[in-house]
Formats: sequence, C-alpha cells, structure tokens
Amino acid sequence: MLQVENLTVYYKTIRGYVQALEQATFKIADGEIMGLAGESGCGKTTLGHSLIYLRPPMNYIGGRVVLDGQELPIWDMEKMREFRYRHVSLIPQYAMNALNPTRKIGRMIAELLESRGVNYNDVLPELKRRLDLVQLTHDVLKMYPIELSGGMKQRTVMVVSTLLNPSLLIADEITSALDVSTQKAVCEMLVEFRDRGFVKSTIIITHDISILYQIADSILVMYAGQLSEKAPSEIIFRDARHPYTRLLIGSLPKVGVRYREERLRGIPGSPPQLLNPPPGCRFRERCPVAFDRCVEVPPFLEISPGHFVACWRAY
Amino acid sequence: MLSLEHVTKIYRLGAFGLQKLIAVRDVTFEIGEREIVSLIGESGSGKSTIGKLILRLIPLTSGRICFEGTDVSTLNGRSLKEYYRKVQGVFQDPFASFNPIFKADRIFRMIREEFYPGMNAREWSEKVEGALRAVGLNPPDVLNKFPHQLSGGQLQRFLVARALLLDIRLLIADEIISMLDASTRVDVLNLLADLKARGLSILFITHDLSLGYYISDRAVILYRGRIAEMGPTDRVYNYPLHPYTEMLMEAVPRLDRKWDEEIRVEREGELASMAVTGCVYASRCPKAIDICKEQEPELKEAEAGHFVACWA
Amino acid sequence: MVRYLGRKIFIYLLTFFVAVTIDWLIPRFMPGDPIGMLLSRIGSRPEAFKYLYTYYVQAFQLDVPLWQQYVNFWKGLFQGDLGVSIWMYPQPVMTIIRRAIPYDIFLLLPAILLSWFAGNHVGALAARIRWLDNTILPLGYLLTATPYMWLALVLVWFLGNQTNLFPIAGAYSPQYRPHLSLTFILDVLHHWFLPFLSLFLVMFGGWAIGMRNMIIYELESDYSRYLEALGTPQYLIRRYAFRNAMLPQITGLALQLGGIVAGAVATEVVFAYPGIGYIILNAVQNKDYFLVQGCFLFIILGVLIANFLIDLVYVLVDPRTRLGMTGE
Amino acid sequence: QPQTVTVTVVQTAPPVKETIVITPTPAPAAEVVYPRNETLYTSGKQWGPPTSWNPLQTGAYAMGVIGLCYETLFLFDPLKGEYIPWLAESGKFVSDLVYEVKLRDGIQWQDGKPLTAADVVYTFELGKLPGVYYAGLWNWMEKVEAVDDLTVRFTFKEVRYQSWYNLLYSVAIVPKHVWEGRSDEENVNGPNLPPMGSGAYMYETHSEERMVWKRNDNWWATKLLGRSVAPKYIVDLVNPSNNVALGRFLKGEVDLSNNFLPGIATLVEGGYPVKTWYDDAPYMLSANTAFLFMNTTKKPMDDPDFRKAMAYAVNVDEIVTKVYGNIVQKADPTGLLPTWAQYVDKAVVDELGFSYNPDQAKRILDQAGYKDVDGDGFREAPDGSKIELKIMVPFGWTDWMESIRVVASSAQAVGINLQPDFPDFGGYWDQLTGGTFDMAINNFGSQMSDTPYTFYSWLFRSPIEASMPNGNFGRYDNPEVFALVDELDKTPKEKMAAVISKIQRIQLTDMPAVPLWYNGLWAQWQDAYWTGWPSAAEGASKYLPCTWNGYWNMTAILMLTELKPAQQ
Amino acid sequence: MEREVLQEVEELKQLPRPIRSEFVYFAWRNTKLRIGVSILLLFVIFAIVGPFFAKYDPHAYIGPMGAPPSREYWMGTTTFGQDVFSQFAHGTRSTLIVGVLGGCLGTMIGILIGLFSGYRGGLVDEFLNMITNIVLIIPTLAVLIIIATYLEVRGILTQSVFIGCTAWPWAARAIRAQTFSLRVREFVDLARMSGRNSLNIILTEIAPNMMSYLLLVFILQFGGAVLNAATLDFIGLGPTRGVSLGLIMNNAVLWAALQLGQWWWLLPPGAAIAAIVGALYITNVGLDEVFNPKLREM
Ligand SMILES: Nc1ncnc2c1ncn2[C@@H]1O[C@H](COP(=O)(O)OP(=O)(O)OP(=O)(O)O)[C@@H](O)[C@H]1O
Ligand SMILES: Nc1ncnc2c1ncn2[C@@H]1O[C@H](COP(=O)(O)OP(=O)(O)OP(=O)(O)O)[C@@H](O)[C@H]1O
Ligand SMILES: [Mg+2]
Ligand SMILES: [Mg+2]
Repeated sequence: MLQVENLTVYYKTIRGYVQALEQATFKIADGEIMGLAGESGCGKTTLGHSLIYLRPPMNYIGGRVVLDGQELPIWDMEKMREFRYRHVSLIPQYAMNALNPTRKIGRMIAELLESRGVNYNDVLPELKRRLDLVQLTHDVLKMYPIELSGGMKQRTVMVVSTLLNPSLLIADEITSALDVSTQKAVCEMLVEFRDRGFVKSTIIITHDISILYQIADSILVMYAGQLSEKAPSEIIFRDARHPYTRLLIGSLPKVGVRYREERLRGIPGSPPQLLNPPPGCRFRERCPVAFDRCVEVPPFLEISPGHFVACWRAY
Repeated sequence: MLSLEHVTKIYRLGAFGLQKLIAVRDVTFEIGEREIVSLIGESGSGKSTIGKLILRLIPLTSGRICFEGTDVSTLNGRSLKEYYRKVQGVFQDPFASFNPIFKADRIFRMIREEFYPGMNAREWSEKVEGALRAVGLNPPDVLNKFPHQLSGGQLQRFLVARALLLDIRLLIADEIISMLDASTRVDVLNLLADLKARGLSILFITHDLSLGYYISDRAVILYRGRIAEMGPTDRVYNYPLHPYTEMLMEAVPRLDRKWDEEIRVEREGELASMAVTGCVYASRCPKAIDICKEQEPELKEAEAGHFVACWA
Repeated sequence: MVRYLGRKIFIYLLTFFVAVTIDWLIPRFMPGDPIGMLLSRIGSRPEAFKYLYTYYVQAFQLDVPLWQQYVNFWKGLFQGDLGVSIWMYPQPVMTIIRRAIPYDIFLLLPAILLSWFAGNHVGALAARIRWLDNTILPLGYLLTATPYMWLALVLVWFLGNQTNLFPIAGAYSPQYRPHLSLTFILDVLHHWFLPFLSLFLVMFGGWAIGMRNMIIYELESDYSRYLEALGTPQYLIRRYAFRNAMLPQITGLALQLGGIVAGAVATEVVFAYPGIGYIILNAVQNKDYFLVQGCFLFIILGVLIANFLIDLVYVLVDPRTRLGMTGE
Repeated sequence: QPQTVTVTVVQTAPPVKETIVITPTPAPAAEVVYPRNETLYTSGKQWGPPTSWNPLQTGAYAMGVIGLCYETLFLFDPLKGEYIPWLAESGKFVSDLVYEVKLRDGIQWQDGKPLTAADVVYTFELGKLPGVYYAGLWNWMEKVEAVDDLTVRFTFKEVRYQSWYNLLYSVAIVPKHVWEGRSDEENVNGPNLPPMGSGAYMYETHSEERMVWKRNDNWWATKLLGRSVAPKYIVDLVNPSNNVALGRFLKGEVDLSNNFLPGIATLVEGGYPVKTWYDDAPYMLSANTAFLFMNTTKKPMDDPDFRKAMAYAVNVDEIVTKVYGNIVQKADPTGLLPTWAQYVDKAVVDELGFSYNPDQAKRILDQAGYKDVDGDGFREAPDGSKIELKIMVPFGWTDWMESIRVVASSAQAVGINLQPDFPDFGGYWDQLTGGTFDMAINNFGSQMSDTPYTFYSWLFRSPIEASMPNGNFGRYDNPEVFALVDELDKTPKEKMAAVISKIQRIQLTDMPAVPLWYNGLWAQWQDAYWTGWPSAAEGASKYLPCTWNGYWNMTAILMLTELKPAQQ
Repeated sequence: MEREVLQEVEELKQLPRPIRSEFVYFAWRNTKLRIGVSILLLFVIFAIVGPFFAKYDPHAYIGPMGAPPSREYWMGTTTFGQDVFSQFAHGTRSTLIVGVLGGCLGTMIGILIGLFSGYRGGLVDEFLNMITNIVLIIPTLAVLIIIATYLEVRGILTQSVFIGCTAWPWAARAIRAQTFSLRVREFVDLARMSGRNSLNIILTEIAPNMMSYLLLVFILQFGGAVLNAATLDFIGLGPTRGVSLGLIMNNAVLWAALQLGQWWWLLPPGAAIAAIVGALYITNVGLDEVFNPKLREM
C-alpha cells in the first residue's frame, strides 16, 4: 500500500528550478500494477526515482510518501538506504548497463546481498527458483553481464531487484529497448511476480500505452509534471475524462487500422517548458475544451471509485 | 522503381576484417511507384542495413540494387548526386541527425550548396518555406534555431522537408517515429501518407507492427537478415504464413484484445550463432520439422504476391 | 581464442618487423662518421690513422652495401648477435645491454610498481575525501608537471650534497666490489634510494590523478547508480568502482613496465646510474649504430611483450574484451 | 683471473679475431673493499667505461695503462725540460746514426720474469705493424738489436731527433714472452686484458664505472731507486658529467680530480679544503693551447689580413676572466706553452705579435677593403659580397661554448658577422676534418710534450688531404713552413731555436690560426686521505698531478711516489 | 605523465552539448579552471611584456659574477655575470612558444591521423593504427635525442617541430576513438546524402563536434611539449641559439650553480616550468569538469 501526498520534486539547474513533479497525490493498493504514462519529459522518471533515489540535481520540495503505513524519508539519501531494496526496489531504465561489467553475476549478487546483511546461501535456492521462472539457466550466475543478451540482462536485473520481496517495485521503461516478443515475455513476468507475491505494488513506467493496457490494473497519466488522470486501465481506454488522456489514446495506431480507413489525429501544439511553466492547468494551451477556469490548477479528484481526474471539465 | 536482387551484406569485424557478420542475406524485393513498403523485423534483423545499402551509405557485398533500371553501385560523383536528388533517407534519431553545434537549418544550406548552387537567395528561401509548410511546420517558428530548441517531431519533419527540397521519388524512412511521442507520431505518419499521395514511394522501416499496418501497402518481414515473409499488408497481417510472423502478430500489444495468456511466446534464442544450417528460425520455431534444421527454405509464392520462406 | 591469439601475434610480428627496420634505419641516417669519432677518441697518431680507419670500417662491415648490412643485421639478430659496440669497442652490444638491464629493472620496477600502487590508492581516497582531494591532487599535478631533471637535481643537492644523507651518483660505492653481504646490499640500496625517490615522486602524481578521475567516472556509471538505488553501502560501490577504474591503469602500468628497458634516460644521466638510458644517450652521442640499434631493439621487444601480455591479461580480468574476441 | 674467450665476430674478409673479455665475476664470498685510507681515488681521465688495456692504443687505453702498469725507457719532466732515466739507466748517441740504451739491472715484470733488452727490441719491432702509433719510426730507423741482456742498439737511416726523443719517453715496453704468443691482429687491436707490465700497479678489476689498480709490492723502483708508492689501490672513476664529478669531489669521494670543474676558483678562495697547483690565479698549470682555426680555403679566411684582424679583435681577457673565472691564462701570440717559453723568439713577437685591440682590427679591415656597404652594421668583402660566418665548437663543451660567444661578439664588435654554432661532436668533427667549417676552436694536438715539434707538426700538418684529422684544420697550405717543420724534426735540441724563429715569423705574418688561451692542466685535490701533493708552493714537489694519458710518464708517476697517507 | 591524463580524457565517453552561457557559467564557477587559467595568463603576460623590462642582453656579461638577487639584478647573475632576469624573461617567452607550437603540431598531426583513421576505418585505419603503434613503441626521448643530433643548428622552431612530430600518437588514438563514435552518427550520413565529400565531412561535421575534446588534447600536448623541451634542453639537445627556461637550467647545472650556492640561477626556471605545466594540467581538469556534466559539482 503506497500513499503519495503532494509530492513535489524540482530539478535545480543554473537557470532555476525545473518543476518536474508538482503536487502528486495518489495511492497504489497492494497487488496493484499501476502504469505510469505520458509523453517524454512529463516527469515519469522523476516520480519513479523520487520514491527511491532522490539525489541532486533532484530537489525535494515537499510532500509525503507512506509505504505500508511507514513514512519514507525520501529526502534523506542515507536514511533511505535502509528502505531501498527491502521495501522499495527499482528496475532501472538502463537495465542493460546496470550490472557491474567486471563481476560474475552470481558473485555480484552475493556481494550485494551480504552488504545488506542477507546471507547469499540462504537466498540461493529462491534465486534459482526465480531464474527458472524467468527461464534463465542457472549458469548465468557464473557469467559476466557481457555474455548475456539484452533480454537476458533485463530479466536478470528483474530477478535481482525483486529478490528481497519489496513491497513496491518501480519498473522504469523496461520494455522500450526490446522486441515485441521479448517485450511480451518481460511483461508477463512482471505480472507473474505480482501474482506470486514477490512484490506487492508495482509501478510500470512506459510511454508505450498499449503495453499498459495489457498488464496494468490501473493507469496514471501525467502531463508536464502534473497528474492528469488515474483510473483502472479499462476506464482509461474506454471512458477517460481528461481531454489529454482522450487525445492520447486517440492517437494510438491499432493493428487493423489503416490510414485510408481511419485517419488518426495527433495533439496539436507542444508541452510547456517546465522551467517556469504557466500557472494553472498545464495542458490548457493545447486543450480543445479549455476555458477560463483552467488558469487555476484543477485538483486531482476522485470522480468515481478509483478514478481520479484533474480537469475542471470533468468534475 | 527500386529493386533489390539477392542483396547480401557482410560486415567485416576485428583487425583486418577477419571476422564476418552476415547482416543481410539474399534479400530480394521491389518497391513500386507510389508504394509504401514497410520493412518489419526485430532489432538487429538488418533493417537499417538495407536502408543504408539503398542509400549507398555502405557498400554492398553481393547482389544488385537497381533504381529505375540502373545499378546504384555503379554510381559515383555526379551520378551519385543525381541519385540522391531522387532518393533520400530520414533516420531514427532526430536529435542525432542534426549536428548539435550548428543551427538546424544548416541541413537546408547543405542541400543548396550541393544541389542548387545557382539559385538566388529569395527563390531559395521561398522553396524552403514551401517545403516546411508542406510538412506542417510554420517557418518563422522553426527557422534559425538550434536543434535542442526544437522538438523531436519538428526535427523529424525538418528532415522530411529537407528531402522534399529535392525532387525525390523514393524516401527511406528508417524508424523515423520510434523516438517520438505517441501524439507526435501520428502527425509524422500522416505526413508520410500525404507524401505518398504526392507521388512518392516510401520504404518504411519499423519494428512496430501496428505502425506498419497503418501506413503500408506491402510488408516485408525480416528475420535475421533474411526475408521470412512478404506480401500485401493485410494478407501478411491477417493470414500470416510464417510461424515467426504468427508469433509476432500474437505478441503485438493490441488495444482491442489482451494477450492470450495461453500462447506463451518462445524466449529469444540465447546467443544463437549466426552461422547455422537450415532455417534460421528453426531453433525457436514451434512447428519445426526435420528438414528445417538441414536446409534453408526458399522464398516461395504462396498466393498472388504473398511470399513465404518456410517449409511448412 | 586461438584465432584471436594468432591474429594478435601476426599483428605484433608485423609491428615488430617494421619497428625493427625503422630502428635499423634511424642510426644509419645519423650524420657524422662513427669511425672518425672512434679514432678521434682513440687519439691515434697520424702514422697509424689511415690504416686504422680502413681496419675499423671493415671490422664493422660498414663497407658493404646498405642492403647487405640490413640482411646481415637480421642474420645476426637471429643468432642473438647484435654486433660490436663502437663506443665501448670491442665489447659486444649484447654484453653491454645484458649488463645494464638489471640496473633498469632494479631501479624502475620498484619505482613503477610502488608508485602505481600508492598512486592508485591515494587517488581513490582523494576521490572521496575532500581534504585529500584538495592537498594531494594539486601536489600530484605539480609533481607531474615538474621538469624531472630539475626535481632530481634539487633532490641530489639537498639530500646528497647539503645534508649528506645519500650518495649522489653511481650504483654502489667505489669502495666495494660487488659481492653478497649485508654491507654491500645496504650500500646498493643507499645509492638506489635517491633515483628511486625521484622517479617515484613524479610517477606517483600521474597515477593518483588518473585514478581519481577514473573513479569519479565509475561512481557516476549506471551500475554504481543501480547499486546505490538498491541501498548498497558505499564501501561496496567504491570497491567496484576501484576495481573497474583499475583496468585502464593496468594498461598504463604495462606500458610503463614495457618501457623499463628504455630505462629512464633522465634519471640515469642525473644519477650516473648505469642503465640502458645512460647507455642510449652515450651511444647516440658517439654515433654507435650498433649499440643504439641494440638498445632500441630491446625497448621495442619490451613494449611489444608488455602490450601483448596486457592483451592477454585483459581478457582475463575484463570480460568486456572477450566479446570483441569471439566476434559474436 | 679473468676469463678470456676468443670469439669470431666478423665473418667476411678480413677475418678478424676479437678477444672478448668477460668481466671476472667475483666470487660472492669475502667482502672485498678498497679501504678509503689505503686507496687513492681519482677521476677526470675516463669519459666512458674502460675498454682497452692495450698500450699500443694511445688515447683509448684505460687510465694508467702506460705509467702505472707499462713503463717507458725514460720519463720527461716538462717543467724542468729534462729526461729522467726510468727503465733505462742511460741512453746516448754512440755515433751519428746509432743510439744505445742501457737498461737498469734487476727490473722484473709483474709476473717475476726479468725485463731485458729482448723485450725492448720486441716492443720497437712491433712498430713494423701497421696501425701501431710509432709505425712511422721505421721509415727512418734501420734496425734495433739487443747487444746484450741490458743493452739495446738502435741504428737509423736518418736521425729525427725530435721524434726519437719523444718516442723514448712515450713508447711503453711490453713483455715479449706474453705478447709474442698472440696474433699481430690481437696485439694491435685487442684489449689486452689483463695487462701485465713492469709498473707499480697491477690490474685488479674494472667495471662500467671505474678502473681499479692494485699496488705491485715487488716494483723494481723500490729496490733500485728507493721509490715506492703508498696507495694500495688506485680507483679511477668514470666521469658521467662535470656536475657529478664536482658533487663527488665536494663530498670527498675523490682525492685527485683532473676534471674541469667550473667555479673551482670560487671554492679555493672560499676556503673549501681544495688544493690546486697555484693557490691563486691561474690556479692550474697550462696543458695545451686553444686555437681559433680559420678555414683558409674559404673566403674571406683565405685573406691573411682578415685573419690578422680576427687576432686583434678577439677579447681573450674576457674569456679568461668571465668564462673561466681566471683558471686559464691568455696564450702567447706564438701559442707555445709556458714550458716552451725558451723557444719563443722575443724579437719576432715584438715585431709581429698581436694583442686585443679592436681599433687595430678595424683599421686592418678597413685597409683591406672590408667595409659595410649596405649599412646593416656588418662589413662586406672587398668584392661587395656579404660575409656571414659561423664559429663552432661541439655542443656540451660548455667552457668553449661560452668562449665562442665571446669570440663571436668580439668579431661583431669590429663589424664581422660571426655567429656561434654548436653542432654535436660528430658534426663538429666532420666539419673540422672535412674542411667545411668557417671557424672553430680546437686544441687536440697542442698538448704539453718534450718538444715544440709535436706542436708545430700538428699546427702545420702536411700534406693537405681530403680529410685532415691530425691537425692544420684550417688547411693552411705553405710548403715553406712545411719544410721548416720537417727540418725541425731533424734538428737536435740545441739548434732548434733558429728554425722555430723562422716558423714563428711565418706564423705571425700569415696568422693561419690564432692562439687564444692555454687550457689548464685541470687538477684539484684534497688532503683528507693523502698528503704530499706537488704544487707551486715552496718545498712541495714539482711533479705533474695528472692522470691523463701521456702524463704519467711526464712525472705523474713520481708524484705518486711522494704521496703519504694522511694522519687520521 | 601526460599519458595518464590523456587516458582519462579518453574515458570521456559522451560529449555534452554545451550551451554557451552554461559553459561560461560553469567555467567561472570552477576553481581549478580559475586557478589554472590565472597562472597561465600570468606567464603569458610575463612572456609578452617581460622581455621589455629585461634591461640586458640575456647573453651579455654585464654584471658582477655570480651575484645574488639585488635591486639591480632582480634575479641575480650567472657565473659569467649575465642577468638571470633577462634570461628568465626571454626564456619564458621561447618556452611558451615551443609549448604552443609543439602542442599545436602534435595536436594537428594527431587530429589528422585520428580523424582519417577513425573516419575511413578499414585498411586505412589498420595502417595508420600501426604507424601510431610504432611511433608509440619507439621511445620518444631516445628518438628526440637522435633527431636532435641530426640537426646542426637547432632553434626553438625546429625543436617544436620534432617535439610535435613525436608526441602525436596519444592524441591520434584519443581522437580516433572519438571519431569512431561520431562517424556513425546520423548527421554524418545526412551530409553524405547531401553529396558532400569525405574531406568536407571530416572538417565540417566531425571536427567541430570534437572542439572541446581537441582543446583538452591540445592543452595536454602543450604541457607535454614544454616538459619535453625542458628535458631536451637539459640533456644538452636544446636550441643551439637563443635562450629557454630549459637552457637556463642546463647552463646552471653545467656550471654547478647549486654546488656553488647560486640557487637563483637554477631554481626559478624549473619552478616556472612546473608552474606553467601544472597550471595547464589543472586547467585541463577544470575544463574537463566543465565540459562533462558528470564531473560538475552542483
Ligand atoms: N538532471 C536534470 N536536470 C534538469 N532537468 C532535468 C533533469 N532530468 C530531467 N529534467 C527535466 O525534468 C523533466 C522530467 O524529466 P523525466 O526524466 O522525469 O521525464 P520522463 O517522463 O521520464 O521522460 P522520458 O519518457 O523521456 O523518460 C523534463 O522536463 C526534463 O527536462
Ligand atoms: N557498421 C557495422 N559494423 C558491424 N556490424 C554492424 C554494423 N552495422 C550494423 N551491424 C550489425 O548488423 C546487424 C544488422 O544491423 P541493423 O542495424 O541493420 O539492424 P536493425 O534491424 O536496423 O536493428 P535496430 O532495430 O536495432 O535498428 C546487427 O547485428 C548489427 O550489429
Ligand atoms: Mg535500425
Ligand atoms: Mg653590411
């Protein structure tokens, strides 16, 4: 059970603060896989990282993060250390390079675990079971990362990251570098990990929304540092309330749709600068239904159970 | 218009090129007038290599590529320039396509210097603005800026506009939308469709099947440098003949249908070597029979215009 | 692996051949007449001059055509014969080099290894301890930037002449005849220390700086970030960073070790230490073709062997190189 | 015992056998030390590792091979101008063409065999081999024979007095019983290791850095002359550089240094425990003359007026005081060393001699037509062509480098465009001997000796050939003076003055080369371990304190017999 | 010494795209850069104006012999009575000239070879690579000694030339690696599709992208050249005419300045070289930090 309240995180740059995450408030239930979607640069990674690994130039501005009833000291790199891995874990965007290239994987895992006070040999049977689960031979433990293919590395990192059964797993863009077939396999594994209780809640960050449709229980859509909408995935696809979400979904090509038959439409305009963004709803400029109220920031309200929207038009 | 005949590309690696990597093997297909052909395949299957071969950016190992009847490998100097007047490419990473330290419109200047040295400044700037408008950009917004001041979609359109400055007949679009946001993607895709309407042929290289379906007339499915299947898009998508294509179709995340939990995708082959006898897909193929392991299947016409390379 | 080795060996052999050919050519293009110089040194009287001149030209085979000299050179090389030195006539080049090399090893090996070891550790420390970074590093830069001879001379003057702590030249006191005894060994060490120290100081700075920067890069790399995100304690991350940062340093070390044979011309000149460096300088100044050639040959061999070993060692310690090897 | 291995080094004709010596590796048993208070440490002769112990290879042999190990029939004392019988008891012309030497009775080789007339005959007959430095002797000597065990008779075709007396004290007698078993090749070109002579010291060991001699306790001179040498060992250190030489000397590691040590005057004056021959300027004896050679085959150096102007132009005093800090002396206009002062014809020098006088130089140049026509500050030749000259010395010969800077600026001061140039020694030597240089400094053949003939035969070396490695670098071609020099050789000592006077007249009129200053007999020593050093001081002995080749038999060996251990 | 630092430059994997104002901002904030550049500027200014303040011909014997620093002779005099300050001023100038020229040449050759071998690849690359390796193998100093003896007259120009000619391999290697990564960038392909020829592409597309990198390489080459020149001067193979800091030291050593207590003759030139080269190295590190955001301190 993860509760995020008014989380605000900025990047400090020489020209001022980049307001990459503004007043984020949402909840993830145990066993929920939440997809985090939105266009590039809208703050998805920022949100993901701030839950586990908030370090300069990221600046903690405000807000609370409560995991399983315990507040995470996310603003303190050192205090956070204890929570990382055991409670919150991460499959990073750069999973391909996340393993120390000069250590055999098994040895690296052992050292990693020992350093966290866990006995490698105790965990080894479980580790092997999970390798089986992701269809990796046990030999990978005796190999160097370079000897594995991209997909294998990806899966290895998945296993490593979830080995201590964290209650929150953040998977950042883990499928974008993979082929469709591998993509599917990896996604199914995430679901399986959840099903088997290796992790409780999962946040999957991706810009490939069709994947979220396949595996996510709920989807959180962000726009320019603000949360736009969160709802069970079916609802996001069938009955989204935020105009941005609707336009986004509408622009996705589907197999079986050809341009001659149905011409898709993009969203005109481009997102605002996050350095000194305009006040109010940040989608205002591009929104077809914007009106004068939109100069105020719309609150992220629950309009039906599990369906949150931040849009004056939607309430 | 453009035809590839038994095109093979072998990269030589290591000191003195003692190692070989077969990136493209015996590929034969054509692109007709006003046709969008999508080239689909997983990463490393040789899609970009084919694009670069057509664009003469890398030399061919064997086979022939003919553009309007002339073998492109014979071109050089002037004739190569003439070729580029008709055939151009746009690549995957819009940011990498611009030299980050120069302003973005430098790519237009380069075209002018090389292809229109005589044209006067006003005429030229009109031409440029025309091309920019044609790709849906507002010239004053985008001219005179550095690449990092423009968005990926804008840059990608810049590149298309650049190609339009020449009287191109064929555009090689190598994953031109994979780095773009979902919403911008569509605009660029639609732009391609418009170009076709203006009489261009397009080789649309992608790994995203839904995009390939959206835009193309014909699809070529590549697996490890070989053509697995090709034919009219709807035939290939709806009635795939090759097990690989079938698997792909199954794995595509669709918005109208959830993945079938029952059909488990075979994991990719773990570091299988390139040099195998028989069908390259055999090791992953659920339907493989004995002959698959021994002999390489030829590309056969299964129905009109629909080819497949599979023993089954 | 075998193919990889075979290819490497081929390239090394080719490089060796070309380098040795250049090595053979260089002294032959030196201006000046080596025999004339030899005789001017011998100070022969006019009566004997002409006879000796022709005698020596023949003795050194300088009268045969160049290509013949070249062929003879390779022939000799395969028999381990590098000819006779002109400067130290009539000693064979091989003898001279063999005598000098132990001094180089004795002086440079400890200097290189210790400075490498100390430099790497101090550099790694500096990468995380601020005050060290602000003291040792500037010192390191200053040391690497100091003209070596100058530093050595100031050391000689201060520790040798002013405070009389150390002898200033030679490999051992002229009182002794080389033998195995504690006094002699102590005497040798006493003479060794100043040249060693000067080399150590200068090399130390370079290693420390290199290590510090490399560690910083490693600490910023993806795998460090991943470990950190998993809450791994700093010590483990640093250990990994150190190990990985070490790899380029190993290359540097190997190159330096390969260069041992080259000696340290500057050190050996300042401290009159009888290594190859000292010999090279004299050989060049005396137009001693054969000696110059012989010294270079050993240097080339040293560097090539070191490079080759590094290629091999790298395969063992850095799995990343194995990829390029198998060509997958 | 060193191990001697004979290896064929060169395959093609002529087949040459080289004796390659593997340095004896001492048994790592007992500690062998050359105790500081029993050992004389010297330096200054050896600029490279010792490689030859063959007394026939003058100049190449290790420090002390002739003098300490091999000995000569006579010694020569240049300060007194006297020959001192040494191995010989006496020697005299018994007739016009016959010279007879009587050897001392009881001289033994270091291996205990007696030294007899046969050895002397053998030694001189070696001169018949090409390549031996006294090979020229046999052009005018008929034969040499042993009359009895102690008497040797030399019969000449023609007597060349100067050459003969010179050889009498410079040819080292070698043991026939050792040498006759070896090939001529080896005798002339081999390293002759270990050397075995009759002298006060025996070969002990050598290495890259030093040469070690050990006292011969059965030296004949102790019995026959009552002279003995005190140092049990002599260790001669190889010079790596002047800097190291000075450092070692200041640390007291060297007793006698024959290095050129810059600033030695400062140290002597500054109260360091350093001694030199004179305790005031010029501190050192003079050993040879530095000449300014001008290439007389080139314009404008072919013009005697120009050369004379150069002689007047050079500010030698500045060289002496600034560059050398007064440790050298200005040369006499004739260039003859102080030890040959008796041969200087005062009248000729008064009439034709020169001294530093830039105005005179300008006057001579003006008169000869060297004028600055184009106004660039430098004179042009009378035919209007530009004059751009270079003066060279080898790079790294610092005192000379500084000196030619002075020479160049002196020349510039009188309007001659002369620039200093510092090729490395190889380049210098090529240009000097090949006659392609403009001007250069050299002193090689002007060393102190028993006769000014050696000096003149170097200065006026003839004939002029393509390569001139043995003197007359300026290629001054004057048959008249060549004839005079030859005549000088055949003139007995007492009649030399007349011939020399003629030579000097020509020399000062034509000025083929300008004597500038006398290089010192660099020698500095300290008393910490050894006393009894010679010096100009009252009561001190007057033998030469010098380890250079050729000086041991110019009384340096006698200097050694005077040394006593210092009271510790 | 220089190599280690270069190596670290080689590690610079990706070059940022500096926005100009950002560059200036970080450059100004970087203490190392500030210190390094200030020291360098000091010496450059001194090299330019110093000789005008030097009252005497550096070689002329004008003063008392071996006098310590005084009001008249700011840095004392040599054994011969030459003014050390005049020598120092002129020497600094020529030392910097050698550094710049040698550094430029080394960098330039390195750039040419590195760019070509990186851009062309294949056999050209193999060949150039082998040359680079061979030049690397042959001991620089020893070759410099030989080259130096070739020349009868050596000036600072020739010295710069042969220092530059032997110092380039490291630069070439580093630049080659950079070029390799740049030549597969898509803008290069784009230029080719615009009909540009190879030379044009190398010069106008690839080289400008490495500017910051080239600057770093140049600085290291500069420092290396100064040190190499000093060593050559020291072993007596420096310019046969003129004066440089290395030559002053050489003379001071040959005339036993330290042993005779004339520290003012030997110490300043060595210290000056250390300061110049040290400043260059520090500048290099500073620039590296500025160019590379990973090393920046926020
Ligand atoms: N180190 C940084 N310094 C300054 N601004 C940054 C930094 N990293 C990210 N930003 C800015 O913060 C905003 C959010 O970035 P973030 O990486 O969270 O986006 P994202 O949604 O994950 O994008 P993507 O899909 O491309 O990964 C962006 O506008 C970006 O420009
Ligand atoms: N310049 C090159 N040198 C050597 N091998 C290369 C080179 N370029 C590509 N390859 C190899 O050729 C194969 C095909 O590459 P290509 O870039 O054509 O694949 P792709 O289908 O475009 O993949 P992606 O979807 O990742 O772009 C790959 O295995 C790749 O590693
Ligand atoms: Mg591609
Ligand atoms: Mg004039």
